[in-house]
Amino acid sequence: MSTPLLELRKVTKIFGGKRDYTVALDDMTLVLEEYFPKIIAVVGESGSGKTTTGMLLLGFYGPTMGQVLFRGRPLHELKGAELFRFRREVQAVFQDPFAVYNPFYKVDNLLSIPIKNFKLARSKAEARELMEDALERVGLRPEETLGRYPHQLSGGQRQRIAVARALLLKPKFLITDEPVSMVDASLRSTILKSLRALNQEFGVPILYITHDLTTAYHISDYIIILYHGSVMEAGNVDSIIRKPNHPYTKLLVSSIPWPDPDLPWGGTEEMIQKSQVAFKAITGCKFAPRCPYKMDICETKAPELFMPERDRVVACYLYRDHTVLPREELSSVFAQA
Amino acid sequence: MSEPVLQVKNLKVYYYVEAGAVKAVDDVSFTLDFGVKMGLVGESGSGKSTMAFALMRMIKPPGKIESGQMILDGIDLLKLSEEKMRQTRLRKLAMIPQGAMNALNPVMRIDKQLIDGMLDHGVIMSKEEREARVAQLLEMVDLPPKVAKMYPHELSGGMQQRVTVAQSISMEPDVIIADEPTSALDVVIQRQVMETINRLQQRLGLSIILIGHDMGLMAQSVDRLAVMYAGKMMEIGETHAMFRDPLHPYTRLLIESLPVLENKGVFSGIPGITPSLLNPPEGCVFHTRCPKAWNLCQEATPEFVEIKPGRWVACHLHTA
Amino acid sequence: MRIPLSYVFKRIGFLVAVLFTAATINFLIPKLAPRDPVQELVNQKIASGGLTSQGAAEFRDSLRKLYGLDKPLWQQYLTYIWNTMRFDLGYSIVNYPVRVDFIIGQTVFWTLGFVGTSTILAFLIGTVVGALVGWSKTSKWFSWLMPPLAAFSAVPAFIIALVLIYFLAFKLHAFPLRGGYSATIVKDWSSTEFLLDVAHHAILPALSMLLVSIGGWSLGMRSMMVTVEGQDYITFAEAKGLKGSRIFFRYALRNTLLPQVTSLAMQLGLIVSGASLVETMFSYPGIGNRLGAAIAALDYPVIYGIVFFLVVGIAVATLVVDLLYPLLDPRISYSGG
Amino acid sequence: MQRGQGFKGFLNYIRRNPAFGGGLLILLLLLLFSTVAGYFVPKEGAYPLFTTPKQKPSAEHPFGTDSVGRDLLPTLIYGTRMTLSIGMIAGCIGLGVGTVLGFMTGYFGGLFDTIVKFFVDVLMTIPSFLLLITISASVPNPEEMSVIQMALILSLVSWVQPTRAIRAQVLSMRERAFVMMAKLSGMSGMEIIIKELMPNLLPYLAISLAGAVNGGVLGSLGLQTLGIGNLREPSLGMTIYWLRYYNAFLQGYWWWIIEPVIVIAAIFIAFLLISIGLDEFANPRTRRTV
Repeated sequence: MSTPLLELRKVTKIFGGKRDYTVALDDMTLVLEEYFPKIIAVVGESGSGKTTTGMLLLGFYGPTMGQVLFRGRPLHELKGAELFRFRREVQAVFQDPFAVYNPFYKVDNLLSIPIKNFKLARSKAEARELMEDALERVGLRPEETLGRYPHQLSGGQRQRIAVARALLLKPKFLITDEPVSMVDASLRSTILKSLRALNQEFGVPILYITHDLTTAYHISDYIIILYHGSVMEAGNVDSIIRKPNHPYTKLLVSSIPWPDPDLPWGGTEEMIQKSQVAFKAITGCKFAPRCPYKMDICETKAPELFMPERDRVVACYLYRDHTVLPREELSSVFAQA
Repeated sequence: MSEPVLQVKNLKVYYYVEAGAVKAVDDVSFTLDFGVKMGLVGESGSGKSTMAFALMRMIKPPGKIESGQMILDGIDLLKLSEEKMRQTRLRKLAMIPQGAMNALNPVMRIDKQLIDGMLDHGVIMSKEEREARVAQLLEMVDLPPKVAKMYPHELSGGMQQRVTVAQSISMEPDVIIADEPTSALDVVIQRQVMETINRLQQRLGLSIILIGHDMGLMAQSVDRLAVMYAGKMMEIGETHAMFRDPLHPYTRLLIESLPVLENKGVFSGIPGITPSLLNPPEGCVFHTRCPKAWNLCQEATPEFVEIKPGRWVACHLHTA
Repeated sequence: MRIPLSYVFKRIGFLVAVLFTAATINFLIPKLAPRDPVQELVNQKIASGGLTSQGAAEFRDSLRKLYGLDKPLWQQYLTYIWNTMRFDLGYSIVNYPVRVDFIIGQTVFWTLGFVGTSTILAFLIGTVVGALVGWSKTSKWFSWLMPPLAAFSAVPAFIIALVLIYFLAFKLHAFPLRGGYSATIVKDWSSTEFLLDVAHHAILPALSMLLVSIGGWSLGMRSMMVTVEGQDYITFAEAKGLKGSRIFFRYALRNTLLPQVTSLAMQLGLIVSGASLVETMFSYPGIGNRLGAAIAALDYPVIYGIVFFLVVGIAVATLVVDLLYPLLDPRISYSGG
Repeated sequence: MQRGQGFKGFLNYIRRNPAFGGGLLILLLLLLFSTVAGYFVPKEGAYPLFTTPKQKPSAEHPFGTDSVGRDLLPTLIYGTRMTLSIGMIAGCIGLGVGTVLGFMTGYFGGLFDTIVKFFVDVLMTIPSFLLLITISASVPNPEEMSVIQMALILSLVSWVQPTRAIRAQVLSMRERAFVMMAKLSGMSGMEIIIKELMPNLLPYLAISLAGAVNGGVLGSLGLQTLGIGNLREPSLGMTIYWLRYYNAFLQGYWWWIIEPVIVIAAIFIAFLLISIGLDEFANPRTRRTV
């Protein structure tokens, strides 16, 4: 088996000091292959560790325990040419379509600097052509966008330029952190469509980080549900959204506000009431304090990843009769069609 | 049909900037009936937040309420003195703010913040009565009594938002304006807060204007829906009818662009960008992005008319 | 609210570090300088004819012994730190054998009186004025106060003192020109006449400090007020239909006080430095004037002693403000430091 | 934040920010006074025994003379020049050191940051003026101190404030998304500091410079007033020292008092206006004219 492009190996990330700390990510292993042109959604509420996962993979945070590897080498050891290759091959689209722009420069910089640094063009004219081509692909007119300052464009336009940047760079892997959550509803689908195109036409694998189950369902092939830094459920997105197994996923899915007055919020009243309980660091299942199906074992020992079906795993003792998938092999469920 | 509790007629709110007047709310009219939850939905720049502050009469310079009427219980709010308007807030017209995190005074305990609104509206209470009232308010929004002695930063986002909900019902107002009360919250918490608001609405017989951008949330929680675009009212109607048969092309496109279970992988958006409110397009403000636009749309602004009982729309397709 | 002990210990630890650094600087700088105060003093005595060359050598040796200068450097350092810890700051050279701590004891209360009073007054007046000017609902009339106050805040107090002395003391004879009390009066702290005389003498120095500080406090307060007025909790307070006075005092003022108190802690050093120069201008019998006199006479033990004493005073005052701060701000995180 | 183009844009900006413009104008006038005027007024007049002492302002001596025969016009011209030079040199050194330390510690963090932060915290608690007294009182032959020596002594403390201010700004900025984007675009740490952070911090750097120069002038003035430093060469601090030494206010020599006070006040007010103006530029949110 070849070395994976990116890998989280038994990574734990803790923020804060000795007494006042939060476990953002708890013993997570995730293998992301180079030629696996699928979209994996990482879904969770705030504090679930989904953004931390992205930041770790991009090398912006270091792990507290475990390793983050790029082509088999720990990220923090990368220097010179290796680091350069990592930056070239792993790219990102962030949430805030304003903050990614340095207010001092025109929006062109977001496209022209990587072209220059990664030597994607031999001449100014060629660079310009690349930029214009990428902008047109995301439905922007270059003459209306290039040469402007970020504040002169709308949020939707700015975010589309950020996606154009990813299109232009055609990275080996793209991490998108809530790319549409700060964009108006009418413009979201344009951005999602561009991401989908990047994935399907150029075969770029995407990690789609979001709190929004509906867009995750629509754009991705696989899904990982995180809760307080631990995987609750993972696997094929269709099966999981249509028939959630884990009580937490059930709660999430039933809380989706579908834009259809005839499809009201489902009745999981008891869980809804309970989920007000504040989270406490515990040894067992993280969801136990909120879980209506809680058993004694849930509080003492965190559940393994049980495999009720070939294309999904669920970390819940309700499924303990099924085979156990070792945590390190989480990514293998994504290989199942 | 029930009695209208709030009537807004031809309201105009402009912001005066160097380059001219930004028409944030431009000739908007609607009626809110007693005991009804109405959603006011719009994207950024549609004027929905300006609408909220206009209703509270809290537009700050360079903004100004140009003209119009806002009649609450038969009284035109725009004709009230500053002091009378202050007394109207909370007592008759309360607000649930966006982002409760920043809306609570960080250095004041929750009980003090819950009670001071009542004190400034002339409610006289003994110490015991205050404590009882605070406990009662907290109970109504499903918060434990110990929250009273806590500071805002000790509460989670959902709990903070519940505190602002408790605050808004403390004087049992006629109308509550909820300005994107759950936009900063996770889906589960969002649902809890919305369900709390719904329960209170039924228990206290409140009329609510829920301002937001999320059609999904609207579908789940309101009786009537009003759609705004670029400072103008596009369509108003009963929620079911609006989703089943949207009359305005904007409403239709907005609904269609939202993902549902059945249309996985279909990404249909509204082409183009929202127009500048400084120089809105001639004619219908939506014609630049409307797939059904015809020559009349560029020339004449469509009237906002009631085409069947309770259903209003501003579109030449239906009125011309 | 209770202040955790760990926070207190942390602040005290920092205080010790400050004092240790200050003592070390005090010890090291004279050693680094190619200057021999003892020899200079001996030369002075010879020049004034008070010593023969034979006596000079003996006098010099005895002085060296007295100041411990005959011992190795590290021993001198340890002795110095030990003595400093016991607040034994040595003897004045010029007024030998007067002890430095005696000099400090004689002067410190004068300084404490006039600096303390003027600082508290300025802080209160400045804060109120700044709050009123910054609050958009108060009369525009207040904003006319700002330019003159701001101008005064820029100019050093001892420069303003010069003008006050000339006009109010010399020209109008409204106040005494110099000193802490009249030479003709009996120094008796229990007599009203003496106390009034002291107050009369303190007014001009205090006024110089006041004019400068009021402007500074009100400038800071005004800009904080403008910032706070833009906060959501003010908007929501208005939406609650609160009375203007309650919003002003309980919501706006209460929140602006926090940064104002922080800046009081930061400004203490500047205030004391400024007051030292003002005392010199008025020949006020305080510690600053004594420092000026010591500098003029090159009385090094007195200079270093007074400087060290002032550093201790300021560091302790800062500590007190630091420890009181959490009482004002419930959000403070103690663990962060 | 719209940036105007060229000189016209600058003038346009000044019009909208009168504090900044006013401060700049006063400073410019002071600089003209202390440099250009020097070509017409010889420096000899700024030393004792130049002319008849204790004269009121007259046609011959428009600023009057002091009690040892200095002509106050050249004294103030050359004094302003010297005091401003000391302040500016000390301020520039302070800002230079502060910028390097602030960016390095703020952006890269680590042990170096911990050490620098500790010293900055300690030095913030110890009043710099008292530190300056200790240091400069120990210097041999303070009465012959040159402009550079004085400035160097002042710069021993003038780096503390800029370091603290710049570090804080860098800390708040380095987590911003555009810095992450720059990293993803293959920029190195130094490149990010210079090309991405510096331009955004220009107003803060300017505020720090104004503050550091202001501190330098204040420090030199205070030291000389106490009699530390060169009291022979003309400077504003020297003027204050001698007018107090000769009790100018007991003799009613109003011109000797008022003139340096006006110059000194003008310097500090110019710095105040400039920093208020710059502050408005850096935080347009708190815009409100004085």
